[in-house]
Amino acid sequence: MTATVFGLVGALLTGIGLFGLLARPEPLLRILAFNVLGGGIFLVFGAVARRGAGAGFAGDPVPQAIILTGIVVAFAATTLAVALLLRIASDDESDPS
Amino acid sequence: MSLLVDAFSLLAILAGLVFFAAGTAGLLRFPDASSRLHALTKADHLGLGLIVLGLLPRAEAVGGAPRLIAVWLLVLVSSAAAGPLLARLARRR
Amino acid sequence: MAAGATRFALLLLAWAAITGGDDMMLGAVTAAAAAWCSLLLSPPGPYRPRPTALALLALRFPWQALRAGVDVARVALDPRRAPNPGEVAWTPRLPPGPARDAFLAYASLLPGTLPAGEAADGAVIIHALTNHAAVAADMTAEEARFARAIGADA
Amino acid sequence: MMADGLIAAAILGVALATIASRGTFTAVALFIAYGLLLSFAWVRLGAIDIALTEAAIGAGLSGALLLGAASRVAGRGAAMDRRPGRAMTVAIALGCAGVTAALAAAILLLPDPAPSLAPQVAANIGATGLGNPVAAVLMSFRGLDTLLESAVLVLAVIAAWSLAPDDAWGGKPGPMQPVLADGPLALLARLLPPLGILVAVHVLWIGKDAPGGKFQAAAILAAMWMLPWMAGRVVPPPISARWLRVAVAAGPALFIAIGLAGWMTQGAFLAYPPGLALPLIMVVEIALTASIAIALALLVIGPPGRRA
Repeated sequence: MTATVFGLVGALLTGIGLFGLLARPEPLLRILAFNVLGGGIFLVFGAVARRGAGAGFAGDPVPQAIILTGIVVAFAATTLAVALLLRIASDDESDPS
Repeated sequence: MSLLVDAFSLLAILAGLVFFAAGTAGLLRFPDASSRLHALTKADHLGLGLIVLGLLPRAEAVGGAPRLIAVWLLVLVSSAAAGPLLARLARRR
Repeated sequence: MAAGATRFALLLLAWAAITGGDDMMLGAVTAAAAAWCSLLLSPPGPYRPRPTALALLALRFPWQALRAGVDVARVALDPRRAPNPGEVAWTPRLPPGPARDAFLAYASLLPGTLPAGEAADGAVIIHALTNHAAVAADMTAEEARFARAIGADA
Repeated sequence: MMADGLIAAAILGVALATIASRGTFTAVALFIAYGLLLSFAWVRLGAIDIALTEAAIGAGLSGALLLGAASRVAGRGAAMDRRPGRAMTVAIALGCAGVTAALAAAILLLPDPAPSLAPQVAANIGATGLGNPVAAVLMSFRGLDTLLESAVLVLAVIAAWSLAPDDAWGGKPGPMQPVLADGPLALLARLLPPLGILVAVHVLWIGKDAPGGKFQAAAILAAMWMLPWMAGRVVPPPISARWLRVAVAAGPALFIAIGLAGWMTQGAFLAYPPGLALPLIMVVEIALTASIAIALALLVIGPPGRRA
């Protein structure tokens, strides 16, 4: 039951994040929307992991470990996006033409 | 005996929740940033302290109780530093 | 040296509290690293804390925290009481530095007071939620207690 | 059940508010709340390891990074795309609703009983000497993924640094920090790092048998390094410092070396010799923690910027 609830929340978050990514023009908000989207995907995957609970584990540890990896990679991507954004902003400032 | 302990836990946790609610009410109701920080720093850490107090007799493992107290102390230190920090920033605006 | 040993002992105690007394060998190595880091970031100051005064201050704190929380909760929950915020300039006796910072952080947990920055003439701005008149005297009294505990009143 | 509903509603509300918010600062604050609420969801899903990672990295480090970015782009007209028109917005909304519907259908139509690798993990975990199944998957069964992931962090550091302006290359990472001798931040920078080191080592060490491990510990260590850095109490190394570069790459390099050694002796890349699995895994864990901590801190602080 819990798995289904949060799986559906993940599906909704994916839609919300995707909409923000496509419909909001502000770059920082797009980065945030991308992370909301990522959280939704992880939650869908986490619901699948929870349904695979067994052998004394609260969830299937293989998807859980992959989600952990995914969170760190998504963070690395976010830092890179922010660095790009700040570089573009500082170039715009020093060269207004 | 265990009934007494349960009653103590329940009372302390309920009191803690009341202070959390009060802190949130203050956060929403108070007029300026510094007043809201009063609500957050004072009511919330007292609420957390009471909840920790209520959970102490129920801590299962050895080290469970000191760990709970350590959590409270860390929140105390961070809110004691964050309160003046944010108040200072809010004043500069 | 003495400061390092004290910090090492306290950190080892903290390790025992967090882990429940497991892996004390690893704890000793970690506490040594943490004590070294602590000495690096915060070299020992000129003050020698007084254990009894410090213990009294620590024992008094839960009562103060309760008063502070009840104080805020009454203003926040009672619709007839409105907060009456104001700022008071108060001049601390403790010189600028870690001791004053620590006292101001402590004061932010006491009833009714929240340090909110520095004024031009070396005073500290105290944000008070309700009772402005008593704030400066209260702060001075608390500061004296705090200074006695950390040994800064000599 | 009621807890699930409340957490779910809160997550959805905060996510919607993030996407709809007007100011970037508000959006970032809401996003931090989103990350913290997600970790509640992970606890409810029985994934404590993920909950810790989400709180430390998804909410904590990301929050610090994004708050800094929001304050630096505030009031500047950073390059912006055109706002989509009304018809286009409706089309986007319909498409996103379609994606959500498809995912929801996939969740509702999952086979019962669900496919699971948990029995295989349980059958083989003994060979690793670990008690935490997630750690066993990360370090042994899917060790290659973890190796590639740590390489991604090294690459991200290189990529971020390469965005430094030419005149700032080789300088200190991040924007200039004012030195704060006194004040609340300086107090935290004095008090917190020693305690943070204790907690991080505990989280790393306990990760072999219980939720915890290198990513959570590295996130705490990164924060403990950045705090005195932001308060001006430690001087950050310039990005041209050789020890810094070696430290970022050392963990993944050691992981590769041990993987190659497994290939030589056991016939498979990243295979551990029987009986030596646990000590080898712990050595790699510790080395990776140090490298990941430094990489995370460098990524949050960002590349060297122009000196104002």
